[in-house]
Amino acid sequence: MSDVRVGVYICHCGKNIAGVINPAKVAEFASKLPNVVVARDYMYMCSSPGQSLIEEDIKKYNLNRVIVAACSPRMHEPTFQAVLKRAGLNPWLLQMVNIREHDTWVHEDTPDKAEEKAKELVAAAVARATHLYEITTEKAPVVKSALVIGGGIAGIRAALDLANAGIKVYLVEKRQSIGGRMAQLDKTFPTLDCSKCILTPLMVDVARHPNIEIYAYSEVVDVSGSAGDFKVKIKLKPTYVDWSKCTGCGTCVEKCPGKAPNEFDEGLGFRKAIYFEFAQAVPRRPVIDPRYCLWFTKGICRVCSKVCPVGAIDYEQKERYVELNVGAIVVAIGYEIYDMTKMVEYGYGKFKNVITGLQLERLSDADGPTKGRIVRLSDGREPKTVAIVLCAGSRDEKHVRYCCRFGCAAALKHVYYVKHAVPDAKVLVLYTDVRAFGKGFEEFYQKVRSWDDVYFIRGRPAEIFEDKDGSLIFDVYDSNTNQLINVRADLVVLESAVVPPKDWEPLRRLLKVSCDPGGFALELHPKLRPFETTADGIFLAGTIQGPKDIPDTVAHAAAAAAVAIGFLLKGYVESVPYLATVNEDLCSGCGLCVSVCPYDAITIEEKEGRRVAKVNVIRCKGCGACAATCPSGAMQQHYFTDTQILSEVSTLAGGAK
Amino acid sequence: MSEGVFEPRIVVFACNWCSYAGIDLAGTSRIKYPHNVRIIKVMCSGRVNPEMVLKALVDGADGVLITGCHPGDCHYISGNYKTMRRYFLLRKLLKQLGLEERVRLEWISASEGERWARVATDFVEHIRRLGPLKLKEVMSSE
Amino acid sequence: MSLDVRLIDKKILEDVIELVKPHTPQYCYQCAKCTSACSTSKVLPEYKPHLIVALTRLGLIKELLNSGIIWACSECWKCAEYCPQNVAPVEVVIALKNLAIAMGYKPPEDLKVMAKNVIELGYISPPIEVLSKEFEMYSRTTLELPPLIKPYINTEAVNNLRKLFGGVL
Amino acid sequence: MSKFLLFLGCTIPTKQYAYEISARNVLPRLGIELVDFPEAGCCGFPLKGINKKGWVYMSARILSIAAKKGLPILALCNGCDTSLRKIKDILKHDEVLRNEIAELLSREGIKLNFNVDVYHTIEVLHDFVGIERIKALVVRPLKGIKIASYPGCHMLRPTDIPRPEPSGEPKKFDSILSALGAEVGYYPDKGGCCGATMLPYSPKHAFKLTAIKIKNMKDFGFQATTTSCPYCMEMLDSKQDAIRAEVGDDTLSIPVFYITQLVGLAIGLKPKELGLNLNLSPVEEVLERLGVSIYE
Repeated sequence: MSDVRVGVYICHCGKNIAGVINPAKVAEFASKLPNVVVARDYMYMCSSPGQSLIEEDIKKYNLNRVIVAACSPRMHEPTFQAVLKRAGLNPWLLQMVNIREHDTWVHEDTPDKAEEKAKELVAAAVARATHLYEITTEKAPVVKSALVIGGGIAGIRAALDLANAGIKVYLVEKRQSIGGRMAQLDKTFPTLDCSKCILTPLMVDVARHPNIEIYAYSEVVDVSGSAGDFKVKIKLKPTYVDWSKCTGCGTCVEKCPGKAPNEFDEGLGFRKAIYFEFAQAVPRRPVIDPRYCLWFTKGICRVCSKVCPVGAIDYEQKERYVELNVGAIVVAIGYEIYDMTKMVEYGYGKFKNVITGLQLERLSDADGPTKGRIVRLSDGREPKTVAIVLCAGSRDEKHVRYCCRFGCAAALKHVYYVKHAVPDAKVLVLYTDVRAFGKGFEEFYQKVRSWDDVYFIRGRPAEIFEDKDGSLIFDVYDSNTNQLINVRADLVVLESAVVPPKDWEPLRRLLKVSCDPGGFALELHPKLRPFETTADGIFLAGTIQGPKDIPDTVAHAAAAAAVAIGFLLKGYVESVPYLATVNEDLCSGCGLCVSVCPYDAITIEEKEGRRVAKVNVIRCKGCGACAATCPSGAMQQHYFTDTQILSEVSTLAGGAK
Repeated sequence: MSEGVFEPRIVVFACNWCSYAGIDLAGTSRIKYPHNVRIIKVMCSGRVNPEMVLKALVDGADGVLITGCHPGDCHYISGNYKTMRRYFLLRKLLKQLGLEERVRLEWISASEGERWARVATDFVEHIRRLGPLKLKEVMSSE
Repeated sequence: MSLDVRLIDKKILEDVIELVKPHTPQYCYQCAKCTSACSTSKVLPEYKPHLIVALTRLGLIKELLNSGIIWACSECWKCAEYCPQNVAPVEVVIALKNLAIAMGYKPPEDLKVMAKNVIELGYISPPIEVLSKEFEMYSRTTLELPPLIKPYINTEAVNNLRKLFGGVL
Repeated sequence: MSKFLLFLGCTIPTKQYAYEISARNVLPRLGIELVDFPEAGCCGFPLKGINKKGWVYMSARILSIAAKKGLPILALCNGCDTSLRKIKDILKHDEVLRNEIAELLSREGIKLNFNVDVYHTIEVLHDFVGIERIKALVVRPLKGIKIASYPGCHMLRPTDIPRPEPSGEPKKFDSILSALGAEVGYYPDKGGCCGATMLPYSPKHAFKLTAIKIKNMKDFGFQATTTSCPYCMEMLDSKQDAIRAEVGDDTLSIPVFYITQLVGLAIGLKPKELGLNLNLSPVEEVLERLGVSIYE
């Protein structure tokens, strides 16, 4: 192909690449490759002058292929495609070469080999580029509605922002009320304002917003379609109460004789078998828990049905399904605390007076199981010595590797709870590092340090034992005083590690979102695109992207909403360029491609008396399974044709000449 | 090849969504592994056909590694199951040619930068032990 | 006491890493959970596993070896069990003991006797007569237990033992 | 009938005779066939501080000889059990060391082979004999006696290799005691250290550590304690007098038994058959309650 004119650009990426290999040598090598008209190296290819350099070269040398050897295409492919576009070239005539993540960052010990590798990768790209051709993409309209999964503070904030921008929002919450973790908290750090006082008005706003529809006690069970046009199936779990009739008067709850452990209170205290999740629940509608309801377990009672003034109780209710059509999905399903029974050494679950920070929140809450009294669970006595253990399970190779990012500040807040409820209590804060990094946190930390009978001990207990009276005895080495301290505490509070919710894994698979090593959703870029996922049209809000405190969660959720709004209001999505395409002259109509297509995007049709495959470009997502299966080579995938891949294979297998 | 140390040449097919991202993660985390691997991006491991694998071996590669998302994680619903089926068929063919030790299928997720480094190191060492393939020389001399 | 940064000796750390792998003493972030757990520390407060790791990290082990405190480890393995970073201070201590011996430091006398007995008898001690509460002496013979045989009879085997442990005698 | 090589280690055959006597008399009655293994010797555990490689060599040697006999090993001693399993793990993962050890062994005509199963007394009792079987054989239940199980460190740790019991919550020991009819229960630091390994460094400090353990047991109302480790026995039982003297607390007195001795008592064996006359702690307190004379 004599008309192929290739320009090759080797990026230094500062020292990231040039610190290991010599980009000038790679450029020199490239300049001698067939069809290469110009080859250059430059300090930062992605910078404005770097981009201009390419743009000018395209015009000056009449280039029709561009190769950029720099970072991962996952980082800057769109950047350089835009350069081609500006210079009047089709963006798919670009070929990126990853010489940073795949080369200099991992082979700095063998710089010669790294340079050789860079040359080979460039040579393979040049070989491949010869076979690139223009690809045109289609624009498909976007459905102007969004699904928000999870009704905690992240979901609430994202839903409100989306709705205020005029977007129809469906908010799906698995529990019967929105509010999430924040509703369980008594106060919020560092300002110590009442958590519910700032949360419940937002919950009400959500309920009243004309653009928001809440699906409480519901779960996402299926997701199909693609960015801009998702089809989502929601399961409405049976509540055994007809919520359309119910007025939320609460007579049923009052009269119910059933008794069940209270999940909202973290297992402390009890609730009825028919219950509201908490006093300010939104929607304020009760649910029957069939595991504890006497009608479901023993076939007796039916008191709720008898007392309901509007006849809303429906023991026969079955689960229902709703199908929604949305353009974007915001995942805001939050976090769970790490199962503290797994840290056997701290005795949680075995010793009654070892509790989690979240349990202390419930004890401290005026609306909680003890009406705000902080007590020992073993005997209801006021604790006179309380030990708060930081990093319980966090930063631990045997449990959770990462930092929970709110344990330190929560611990400081928990000191306040204890000192407020039991002013003469002695409080020990057992820390490894106090990471008071947020706005106002350091000032808060300073204030707490000054309080009477509060001691900061730099150390971590290893084993907690229970004495006969339920007190907890343990040693902790304090590296501030260089002493082993013998502690006898009435109450131990574990600031537990944070993990993704259990139901995340199945949802993640439905959404085709990748996860990070901790199991949280993987963002598109850790710094620049922390609200987006590898799946187009699916956004992240709050702690499902990684542990966060409330200020960060709200900021993250609002930003996710803003990005989602931008996506939805743009009005169209560009079709995937990597679509399947048929060479009808070669196709024998055998239909193997039809059998492997996961999207039913291929049909066999009659054309001029022959049977040939036909690709539905709207359905095709560009996996290439059909192209891999086609026995005649008639089925190809744009940007990944057999010829393109094989030319790359051949060069890399044979080495650069 | 320098001073008699056999440096295997290995072609890797990596799917865009999981494995390529996982290999990128090894890079951003600066987890080192042998330089011998050359990565080719495909959108899905299900795009890789036997011809590509054989072409790599015939044209000079000493080993081929196909990487994709873990079962159940495929971005395209079931592409990796197709890869798996095709891989088992391919292995039968390779076995007849005495090449089955040279091709491997591995699942690398986007979060498994460390695992990728282990897999790459292990495979390079494995191929190093097997020695050079020299299929290209054999075929051109025949 | 002040520390001159030029005294840092990374060779020591390298030797220790080699002996404790796959544990990684460099990961230690000094939470001192090991010392909170340490059995020895409960009765001998100057024994501090987290400090031993920190000093090893810098290669400043001379004091530790001179004082002989590394031999106080009760080898209960609690430090390794609870260490959040898989450092396993007990393994570091065992490595330091090995280094100390290689550098010519002497272990506690009882341990030397054990080594001698192992080389000569194959056991850390010869079978002894024990005294009961009733002040009667008992031996394997009087208790009708089968006699012990020497497990290391082969000359090469004894040579092996001598080579491995003979240095402390 | 399960068959094991009876691996005694050093401490048991050279001074802790009661463990050997009781094991030899009790286990066969529970359907366990014991094959003598006198060519084993020391596992090397006490000498790892001098030379870790020497320890690996000694344990590897024992494993290799056992592998040739084709029988699993029953290690009575916690230290031996840890040692053999730890060395199996080390040899599996460290190729360089493996080759070195294989070389050392080949000089004395032994082929390195560590493909052999190792079990501890507690596992043999709990997993091979089984709780139901033990229950069925009990003729003299240890009723009304509150016994503190004392597993000892190396029964539980290090956890990067398989241990008979999990570190946090040892259960097998107590379930055996319950099967014998004894009362069991919690006390602080059940998985703690007896201090035996500190002896060469400082007996004084080692005794203090044991004293804490006995105090915990007494405080929580235990009338006796039992272990399966000759080192723990040495500290708790043989040195009990010295410990009382060291800490100056005469109340630190508790009968101490090997678990095999308690099983033997419960299934009707005579104290002599269990070597109970060799225990130095006041075991007669328990025997009296069972109506057994130590002179039987």
